[in-house]
Amino acid sequence: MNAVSQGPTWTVLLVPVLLGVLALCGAAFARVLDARADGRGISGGVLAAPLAESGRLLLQQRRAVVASDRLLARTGVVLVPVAAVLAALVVPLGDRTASDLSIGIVWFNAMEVVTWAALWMAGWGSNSVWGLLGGYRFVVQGLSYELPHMFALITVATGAGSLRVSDAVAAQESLWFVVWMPVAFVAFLLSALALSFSGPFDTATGRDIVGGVLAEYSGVDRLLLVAGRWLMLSAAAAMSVPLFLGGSGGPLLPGWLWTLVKAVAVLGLLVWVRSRTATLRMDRFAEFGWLVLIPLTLLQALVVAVVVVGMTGGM
Amino acid sequence: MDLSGWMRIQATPRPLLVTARGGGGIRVAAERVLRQRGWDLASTPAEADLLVVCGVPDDDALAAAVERVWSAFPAPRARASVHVETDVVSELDRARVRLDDVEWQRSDIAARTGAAETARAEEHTGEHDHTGHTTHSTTEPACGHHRSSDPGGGHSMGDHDMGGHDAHMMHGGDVAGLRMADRAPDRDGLALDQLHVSLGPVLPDWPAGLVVRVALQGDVVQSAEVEVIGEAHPDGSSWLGMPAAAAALDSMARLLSVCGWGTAMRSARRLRDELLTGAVDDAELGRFVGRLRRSRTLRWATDYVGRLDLPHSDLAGDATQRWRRWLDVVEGREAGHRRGDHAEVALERLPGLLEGQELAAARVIVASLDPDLDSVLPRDARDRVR
Amino acid sequence: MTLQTFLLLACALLAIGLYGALSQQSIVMIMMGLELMVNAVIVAGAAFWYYVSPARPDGQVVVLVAVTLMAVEMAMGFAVQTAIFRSSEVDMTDMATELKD
Amino acid sequence: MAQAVVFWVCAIGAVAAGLAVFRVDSMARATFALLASFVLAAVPLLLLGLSYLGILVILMMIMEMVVMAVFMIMYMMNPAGLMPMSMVHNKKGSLAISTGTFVVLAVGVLLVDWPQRQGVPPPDVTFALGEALMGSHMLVMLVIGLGLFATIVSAVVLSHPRGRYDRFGDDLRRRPPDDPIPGSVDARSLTRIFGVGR
Repeated sequence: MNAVSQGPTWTVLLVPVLLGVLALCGAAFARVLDARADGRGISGGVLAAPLAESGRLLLQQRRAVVASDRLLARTGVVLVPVAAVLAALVVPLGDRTASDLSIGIVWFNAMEVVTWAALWMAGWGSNSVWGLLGGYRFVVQGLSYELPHMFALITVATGAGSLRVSDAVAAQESLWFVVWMPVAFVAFLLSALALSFSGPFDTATGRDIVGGVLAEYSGVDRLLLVAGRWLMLSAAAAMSVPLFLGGSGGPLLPGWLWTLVKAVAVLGLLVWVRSRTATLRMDRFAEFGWLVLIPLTLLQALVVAVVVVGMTGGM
Repeated sequence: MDLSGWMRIQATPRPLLVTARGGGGIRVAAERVLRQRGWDLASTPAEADLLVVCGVPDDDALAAAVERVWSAFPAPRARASVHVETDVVSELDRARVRLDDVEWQRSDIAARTGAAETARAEEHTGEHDHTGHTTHSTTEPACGHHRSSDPGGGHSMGDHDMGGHDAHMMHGGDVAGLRMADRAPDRDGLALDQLHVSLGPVLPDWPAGLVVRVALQGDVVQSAEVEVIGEAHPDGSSWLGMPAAAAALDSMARLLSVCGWGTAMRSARRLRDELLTGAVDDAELGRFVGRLRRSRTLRWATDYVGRLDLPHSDLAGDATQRWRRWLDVVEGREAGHRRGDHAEVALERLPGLLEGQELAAARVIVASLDPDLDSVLPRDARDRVR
Repeated sequence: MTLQTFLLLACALLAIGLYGALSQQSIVMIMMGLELMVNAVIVAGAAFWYYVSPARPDGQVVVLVAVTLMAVEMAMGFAVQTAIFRSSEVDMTDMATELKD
Repeated sequence: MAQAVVFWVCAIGAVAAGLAVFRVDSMARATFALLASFVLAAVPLLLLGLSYLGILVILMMIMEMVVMAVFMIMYMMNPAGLMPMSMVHNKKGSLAISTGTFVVLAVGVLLVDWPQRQGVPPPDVTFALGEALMGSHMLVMLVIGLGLFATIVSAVVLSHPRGRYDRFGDDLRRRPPDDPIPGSVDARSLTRIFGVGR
């Protein structure tokens, strides 16, 4: 009943639309939390604020800085949202997926790493000390979260016995991976925040360096970067559903709705965590990542590997 | 009405606040109005469309910095100068109208294009190409030389050297009128390229009037020089009359912003304003303070940062101890004294504290000391403080 | 697409990499040349696997080894550069040869 | 047909990007030109059905190139900027040698009588690779693993100026350690992270 199959080609076009809607929901929820902290009422204006802000940025003039490297800067800016949409291609909605790649999990990983290059190019290309520092910080952060992230993905692949996302969903028919891979799930959620440079992992765009990578970007460029960040966070939240939360499995409701409900719930959780934490300092997080997260996720992978070997009756 | 006009009106403006010394009270009033309207604060001119100057920039350096920031604003843009607290609402309203005034914006763009072109004809520096959007280059400040770091004030740094033989000879030189990085030994025993950046006077969540010139390697501060610009305003600002608890919350809000906790920063500002109007809910205030005290991520950001050995001083200890003391003041457990000598001690110790720190830690140090330069220093202080 | 076209692509990449490795002075640029040459090995390995003996995994293993080699080369290159730089502020090979005295 | 078009576009692109590495004006562009060359050269791998290895090359190369970019910041900190760079020695000789190499190899490629194709790819090539590494080619896997481990250790030793004796003192007892930036993850802060004790 949980079998996921390749959808028709036109479903590829549906991915950016759905991902955009999910991203707008996330951004609107963030606005609601902000408005509550501000002591303002929750009105339609607050919910529509992300759209209104997008409109404002569309009308705003783009600016460029003396001696900036426009080729690299533009490439980086465009790549951020593109990478997010490409990463989301392998996420199944209900029992259909836009592209059921045989190496879907590695694909997601690779597309997420594209953000490294994109953000670095955008930061460097803007020819500003803040952009440079932002790009620099993001790479340091990447080196700290990437290995736990990869180990979390490897754990899922081990449990599923495959790199195909639909196989991971099928393997969770009886028991969701989140139940016996909790460490991998937490590591994945942390890296979801980190790879979309949001929440406690927003050093690359921190207010202490006046927006970092974003500092010099206005108008459409800024819109692409900010939207790209939300799309990436949404893609990661959506990806956690087939990887850990049993895909479309659930009672009563149709499968596609369950996928959406779970994705929205994970996204809501991530946005809420954002509002409850200060930015993690990079040197501390680097040490935490290497000394705590990597050993823990390795241990988790070991446990899962032993269980899988035991279940299949040894070699 | 056309579509772009409709979109323009739906959007809320993004103000960038600039505070002159003595403008603290005005800043608090402006922050209150902006918060109530839901106009989120920008941190860089690229993001903003509204420049709000709180207080009078009665100093050449600050006035020049404000002009530089203003010229870095993309169109459409508007500015408001608030000299008196009671003018906040009317000035903001006026600026908002101007922001939506298509005619005014059009003439502004035309004026800027003209000015930039004459400047370019005179200076004739660098090779910037005009391909595509001609309006782009008009947003650049005409002067090529400044390397201050007004938030996104533009090309804060010079061209890039390619690390070749030729490039080595260029170290420390100027390329296209822009200062290049030079080399100096660093804390890990590598002599790496160094950048000269000045923090302030226009920087979000930064003490009004403070300028810190730093040399950066990577994001490690190698050396720092402190300067205070602008005239002191010993009186005439409601800032002095602010209750200690509200002042402590104000400092806390900046620290939270620097530490990247936007939601808590908003709550701190709201509670500060409610304290000022006497409408604060004590239970909520208590919950808020408790949440900050329990926050591990906040402590992670401030523990061991900027340790000062000053017995019996409010500035003693690391940043965590300092902000915990503010929370004591907020809760009324401690009197709280923003005495004049605090700022002077802080300025004196600042360079030593900043050296060898990462930029993030440096920002936390400044925010945790939060020297109140508005009223404290005598008029000749600029020469005394080094 | 034939084996020959793939191998021609590999040859071109190898030649460019060789030119870079021989002509550049900066250590980082030399490493870029070496990486291009390893890239040629990857393309050739994959082509041989597909067009000569797709049933055996050896070609794939060659590609994997090449990818690993690239990572090792990169890490050691930067480590050595950092060590040299620390002792003498040099990031060019011509200058590094003078270290002998 | 479509495959052939993709192959030729990517092959020519990869070569062009490779040439660009040594011709562009800035280190940043050189780095990302190299990255483009790798990504474009990985696409033919995907065409051959090596999806895992193709994506792996892309993933690894992005990370490597970005790390390379960080080293550029370390050694050359000015951002962006385009300045003509020329740091070559013996340009003519290198050009002659590499052109000669290309001609010789290309002639070889076209003249050699390559063996006939034997067998067909297995249904799951990635699975076959994994099986080979864990079975018949176990030695390769061991060497790769040990090699990477040795690389990590030696790279850190070579590039890091401070050892644990610098941090913890001669008897390794100094707590907290003496770091340029204090506040490392020692036992004390670990307990705090996990909420044991206040």
